[in-house]
Amino acid sequence: MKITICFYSYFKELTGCAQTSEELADGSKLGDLTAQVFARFPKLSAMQKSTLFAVGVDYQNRDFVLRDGDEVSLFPPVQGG
Amino acid sequence: MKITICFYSYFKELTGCAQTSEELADGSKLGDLTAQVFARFPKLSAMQKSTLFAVGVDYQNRDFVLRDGDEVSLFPPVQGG
Amino acid sequence: MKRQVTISGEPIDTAALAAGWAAANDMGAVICFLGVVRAGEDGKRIQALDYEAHVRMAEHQFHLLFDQIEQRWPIGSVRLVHRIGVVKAGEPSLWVEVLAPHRGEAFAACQWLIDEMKRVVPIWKKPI
Amino acid sequence: MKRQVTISGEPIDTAALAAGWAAANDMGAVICFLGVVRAGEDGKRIQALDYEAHVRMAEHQFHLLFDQIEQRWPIGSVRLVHRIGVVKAGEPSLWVEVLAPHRGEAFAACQWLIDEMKRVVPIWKKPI
Repeated sequence: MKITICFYSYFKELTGCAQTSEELADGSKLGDLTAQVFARFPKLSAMQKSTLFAVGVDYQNRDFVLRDGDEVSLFPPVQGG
Repeated sequence: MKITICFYSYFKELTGCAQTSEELADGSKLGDLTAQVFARFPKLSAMQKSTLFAVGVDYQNRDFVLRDGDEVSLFPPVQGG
Repeated sequence: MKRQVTISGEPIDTAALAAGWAAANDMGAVICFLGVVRAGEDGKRIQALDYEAHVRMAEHQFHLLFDQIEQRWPIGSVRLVHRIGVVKAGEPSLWVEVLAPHRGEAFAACQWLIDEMKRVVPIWKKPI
Repeated sequence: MKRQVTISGEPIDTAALAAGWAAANDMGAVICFLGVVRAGEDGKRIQALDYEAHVRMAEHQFHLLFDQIEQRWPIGSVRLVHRIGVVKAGEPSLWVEVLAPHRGEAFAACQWLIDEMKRVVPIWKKPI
């Protein structure tokens, strides 16, 4: 299945892109995807501990089971206001 | 010496007036004045415990030494807002 | 700290007061509190509240509170308007505006000011 | 509870927002918080902040926060406007307005909303 990945804030600079995609086996979890993403973008990998993950418009943890077409967002701590 | 006394809120209804005056011996304290006022207005006397006292624009306690021409205010707990 | 107190029988002009926010000089937080007369309280219906103040003393007591705010928090400005006389249900009786570098001190000072006002500032109200 | 979220690149029209206070239906307390971009922070001077948002997610997260407010406090209305894009120093980036029967719950809900927003709502800023 194909998953779209969006980066926000300075994660775009660390990866050099605002959006990309990954191919994953059916039944893969969010943690599988992020492992693939961090392996592909070493600069982003340094930020692993503080990275926030969302699928669609909701936060999810690494055990969340992805479905084809899901949009996953990775971003640093938020700072609105 | 002559002291002006002002009543506020429902104290005006309890005394029947917004303002009155008392004659006191020089060196009298706020407590002496209020004793005279409570003796004169029995309905007000029932409110003694919750009455607030000011001389001019400042709160004062019963030991405050009055001076001729002072304006003393007696009123119930405040409730602005 | 800039400070301003108005105790007046005039309606509170919130639009004009809100327009003043443009003047905030490097203040990151503006808190504005509006106290509005409620038609119903404790199951009773009222048409209005009639506010009475010992005006000179109230102004002085507000300034004493501002002195304390100035000592406790880094506040840029406090403006307060209290309407007196008859204020109909639905209309504001109190406007408090606090400008500060950050929101924590703005919220703290604003809440403290309102709490203390209800303890020491000689203003009373009567339901109509 | 009435609720409204606006995330937009348009300047925040505080006068128009303040005009809406007239509609407070038997709410005794209106709290309004305005977050303004500061020219100086931590000794650095900035011209502006460039705000970026994951807009759909931010709107959804605000509504989740509103759901929680609704469960915790008796609030009549929450309106929130967050500006995105370049916001110059001295201009507001955030407007939060809470209407409630009494001031305690209005202050509590407003402060909680801003704190939580800074924890979960996907908006970021970059100094310019």
